[in-house]
Amino acid sequence: MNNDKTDADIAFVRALAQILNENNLGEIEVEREFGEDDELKVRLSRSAPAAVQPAAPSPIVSAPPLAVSAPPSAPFEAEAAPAVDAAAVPSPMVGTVYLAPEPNADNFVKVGDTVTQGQTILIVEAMKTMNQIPAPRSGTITSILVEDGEPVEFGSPLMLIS
Amino acid sequence: MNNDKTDADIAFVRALAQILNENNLGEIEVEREFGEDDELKVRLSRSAPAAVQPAAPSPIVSAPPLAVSAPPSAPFEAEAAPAVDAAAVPSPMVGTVYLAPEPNADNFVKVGDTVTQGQTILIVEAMKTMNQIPAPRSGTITSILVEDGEPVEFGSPLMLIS
Amino acid sequence: MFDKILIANRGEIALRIQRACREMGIKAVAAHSSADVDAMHVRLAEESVCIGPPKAADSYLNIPALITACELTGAQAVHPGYGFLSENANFSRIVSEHNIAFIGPTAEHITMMGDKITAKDTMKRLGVPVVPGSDGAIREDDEAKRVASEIGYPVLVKAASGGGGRGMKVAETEADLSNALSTARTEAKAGFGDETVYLEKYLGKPRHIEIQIMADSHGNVVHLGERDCSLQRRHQKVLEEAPGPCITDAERAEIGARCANALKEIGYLGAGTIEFLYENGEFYFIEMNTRLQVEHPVTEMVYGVDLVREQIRVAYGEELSFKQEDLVPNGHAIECRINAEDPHTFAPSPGTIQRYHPPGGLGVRMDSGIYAGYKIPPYYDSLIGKLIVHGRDRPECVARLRRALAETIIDGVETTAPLFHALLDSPDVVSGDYDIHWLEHWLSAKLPGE
Amino acid sequence: MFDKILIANRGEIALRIQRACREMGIKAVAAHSSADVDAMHVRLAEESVCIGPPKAADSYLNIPALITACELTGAQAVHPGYGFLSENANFSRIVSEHNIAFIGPTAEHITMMGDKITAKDTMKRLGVPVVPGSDGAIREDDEAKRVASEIGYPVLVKAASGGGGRGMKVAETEADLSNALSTARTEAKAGFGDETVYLEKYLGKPRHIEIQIMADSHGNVVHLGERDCSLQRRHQKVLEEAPGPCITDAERAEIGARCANALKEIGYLGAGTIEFLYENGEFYFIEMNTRLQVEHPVTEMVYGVDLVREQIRVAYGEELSFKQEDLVPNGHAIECRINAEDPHTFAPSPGTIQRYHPPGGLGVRMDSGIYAGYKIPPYYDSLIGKLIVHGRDRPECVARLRRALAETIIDGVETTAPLFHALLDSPDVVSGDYDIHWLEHWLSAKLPGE
Repeated sequence: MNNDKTDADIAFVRALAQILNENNLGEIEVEREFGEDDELKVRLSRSAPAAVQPAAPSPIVSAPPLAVSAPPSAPFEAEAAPAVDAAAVPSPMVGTVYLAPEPNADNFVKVGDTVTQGQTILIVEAMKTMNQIPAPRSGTITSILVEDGEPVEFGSPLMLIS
Repeated sequence: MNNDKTDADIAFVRALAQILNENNLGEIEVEREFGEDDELKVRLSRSAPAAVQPAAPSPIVSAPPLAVSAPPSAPFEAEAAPAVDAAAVPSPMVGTVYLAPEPNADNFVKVGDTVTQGQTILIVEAMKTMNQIPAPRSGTITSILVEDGEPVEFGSPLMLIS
Repeated sequence: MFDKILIANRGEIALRIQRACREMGIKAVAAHSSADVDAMHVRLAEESVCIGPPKAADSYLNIPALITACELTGAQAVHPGYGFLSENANFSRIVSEHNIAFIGPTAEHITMMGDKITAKDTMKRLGVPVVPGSDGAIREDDEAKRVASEIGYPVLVKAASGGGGRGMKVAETEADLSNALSTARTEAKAGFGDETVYLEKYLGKPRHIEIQIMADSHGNVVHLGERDCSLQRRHQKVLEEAPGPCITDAERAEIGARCANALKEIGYLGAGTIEFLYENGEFYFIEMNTRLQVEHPVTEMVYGVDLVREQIRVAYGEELSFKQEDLVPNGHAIECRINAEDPHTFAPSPGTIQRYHPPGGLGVRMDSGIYAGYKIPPYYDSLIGKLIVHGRDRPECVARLRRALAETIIDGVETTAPLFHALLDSPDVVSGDYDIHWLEHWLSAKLPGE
Repeated sequence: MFDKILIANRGEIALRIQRACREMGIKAVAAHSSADVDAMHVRLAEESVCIGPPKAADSYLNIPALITACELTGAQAVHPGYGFLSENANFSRIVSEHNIAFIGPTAEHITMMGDKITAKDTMKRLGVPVVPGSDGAIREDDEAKRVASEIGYPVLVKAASGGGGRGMKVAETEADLSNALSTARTEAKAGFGDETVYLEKYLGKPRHIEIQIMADSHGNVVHLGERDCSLQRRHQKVLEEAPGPCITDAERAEIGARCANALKEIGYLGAGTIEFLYENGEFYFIEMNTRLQVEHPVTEMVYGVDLVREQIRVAYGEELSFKQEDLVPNGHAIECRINAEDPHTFAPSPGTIQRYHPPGGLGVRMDSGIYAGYKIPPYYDSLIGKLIVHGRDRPECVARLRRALAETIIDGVETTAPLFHALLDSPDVVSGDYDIHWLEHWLSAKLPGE
């Protein structure tokens, strides 16, 4: 495989996608062969002109006065997004984060620290119980995503360990 | 497999993913072969993953006992489909078709006849009024799609004139 | 009962009628234009007939095509819905002449109420209150004073040949009257070449209150209370509610009985609505609609009845399924007319519905013929749905309406749904304190640029 | 009133509770598992908290997580819905200990009614009818005859150690009794090594009738009549209706008052349902559910009240918004439970909803959290919607239900909607003539291959 070919293919597919959209088509199918007979088969279909976006509903598109689509400062919304990062350590429970073992003590870890698997990196308090959260793997703390005393949901990313 | 190849493939897939997203597609399918004949097959589709068919609703997909999706012998349903044929002469009104000027008389036209524009080809009766329907253009009657005494909707194809 | 009814209408009301037919075990024929092939009521129909091209004049207003469709399908009755041919006396007459039942009043009653002057005279004779005024032209100031003191101030001096506000002067008290008369005469003379003026009671901040009547052919005529439809824009109702926020039980009983008695006297049949202006506890007849109204669901919610079912029953010759004493209003209902229009400019917004998710749950009713993928044809009016909400009282109803609006999703076209969000933020709407001018004022205050 | 309530549930009931909160102006926190991020009530929520992974044991049953979520969000009350922790006395107690209001009864009452023997003894003591029988083992035939003639034939001879039908014999008349006793003893001896038997009233074709109770903390306890939930499959209710087709006004008043009095005596708080078997005009207590029921909407439709709103009111310490004399049943309501299941095999059918178009119009209510594009998670039960229909009487209700079902579109997964189409073609269902065994018999007759 050479790169020119790949680039050409990408350009070809991109052009098709543009045709698809500009003409409000539902489907384009192409079969091509550059060999002896230089074949090309094309199928265009409009079967899905009004392609309905299957995303979840957002109430009344034209920004209703009731702020439902954009939750008003819901305390947990912000953290949800980066949870996909593979380096992230997700919170194993809903609770309140403490970065140090006790008030005025040093934090368990700071950015740049090397941690070993099993080492406590912070505490999540739930129902007056202090749950020591261990590092799920060894590595270097590249980011601490929560602040001391901050509430976290189940699954919220706490730190990044590279 | 060598790494260049892998990287190139990754780049290729990444580019496809980008096209997919940028163009709001539901699917891209590519088959490629760089061998002898240098094949390529591409299929782009906008019918998003959970592609909602924008066709009109048919009640409860799993065949409800109440025959709603399949209207029970609705007298006008059958004729609706072929109306798209360019050769078709659509009925200009709802009514009852008569192929002959009066009972026991010969039909206005029969298949194979050559007609000239404006020549009466049949009658559509509505509210006791006999409406003579003229040929919209000159040509040959290739098909008569209605029977004498049959009800027709507005737009129902009556005959084909080639 | 009828075996088969032809629905000579489209949109949500065609679906509404079809639903009633289905629940009564009656086959319903959807008579539709070629633009409405994909309408929900056509797709759900056991039987449908394309009666003409998109243009209403050639389809929904095409009497020969509709009669032919009845004959071909064997429909024994026609329901005209609202709009289109529903108040066309000729249609009622022709339908009847073809031995098909017209689900509505006789041609005679449609004609009577279709003419504003005949309607007003008839109602006055039958004891329904009308706007009081001089019985004709006023020539002398003394005569004007006498009439004005009879009907009560403020009074309106109107040019007999006038229109559009010109030659109209308000006299708040007797002191203003001479001046108002002479100014009006001068303006009338200048504007229309005719200085004749007459007097009418002036209503500054009236509400639009209408009384729902149902009558059968056995002499039973009942009223189903009032609807307040004061929230209007360019004489189009936008939001309707029942009971009227300012109407007392005694007022309802009194005006309801007057209306029912009047229609009983003329032998009226079916559904009818008598519209009034209402101010300071007094009702003033405007006009009568001899058909089902768009806003009939608010009455249905409050009285727990199906008005379309009753229309069909009485058209067949059956008795109404309720008596006046059965009709006790329960709770409160509000209807929002959701139009495919820009909520700010009210420009029509036809197009394809991409997503549609109506609100659900307790006390919420959606009457709409749209669905995801439905293309709104550009040929007809822009009403695409009616959201009707019921609660045990007005505050509960308003809270539920807010909740239901917040759940509603209609994507792909602009709709007036956001207008109702905004209206429900207005203290006047929340308290029910509005008149027929309120909405126009509010809109112009909201959009000073318009 | 509460400022904020945490909803410790999912699916349609979470949305139901959220709707009530929104209409009351209360903020509702959606506590959800990571599998329910896209649930409608989570998306509509002003505030949401992910409390754990998909597995219910780690999320919806995770008491520490729920308490923590309350504390972090400042929720002053928890609504447990039905299922999950709704009848968990421990949860009620812990919630209360954290000074959070539990929207439901006290731990004491949950415990009392959670134990079948205690519940039965309590109800008997409080004057609620239970299945009559011998107070213990029956040794002599004479004793059996005496007891049997007291409770009335037919009677059931049951092995004390038995189960699953073995060691159970019916005696239709006194002539059968000796034989039934000896056969039961022999089977019991052979099957369980214990020939002890006892007697119970035999119910051959009972109906499942349940009484809805609401109680506040001011001593007001009312009943909202009955629901007939006899159409069951594997002890799961499938279709519920109110009023019960076979219950008279006098029966309703009598059993309703007994239930209300019983719960008043123990100082019960909130919503509760007392379930009975019903045969030949007699009620026999089965169990009490100390929570909101799935089928509560049929009661809401018939009585015109919002039971969730009342639950919240009384949990806050307010009085019920109605008295017994206000509660007059109006018309008829039926609920169909629409499950994401194969309508023939009842195998679960999770997946993605491709199209969703709920029915609309007069008298139709859909309680559902699904939407087009929603992926039904495979971790929880298969209920995806409840279609509730109201009519002025049972025939109108049935006709409307047929109409509404025919309009309903749920594509992408199999649902039990077609089952209801078929049920409404059954003369027994149409006439209301069924008992708790009817549906299983009908299903096995319909599918002899199963």
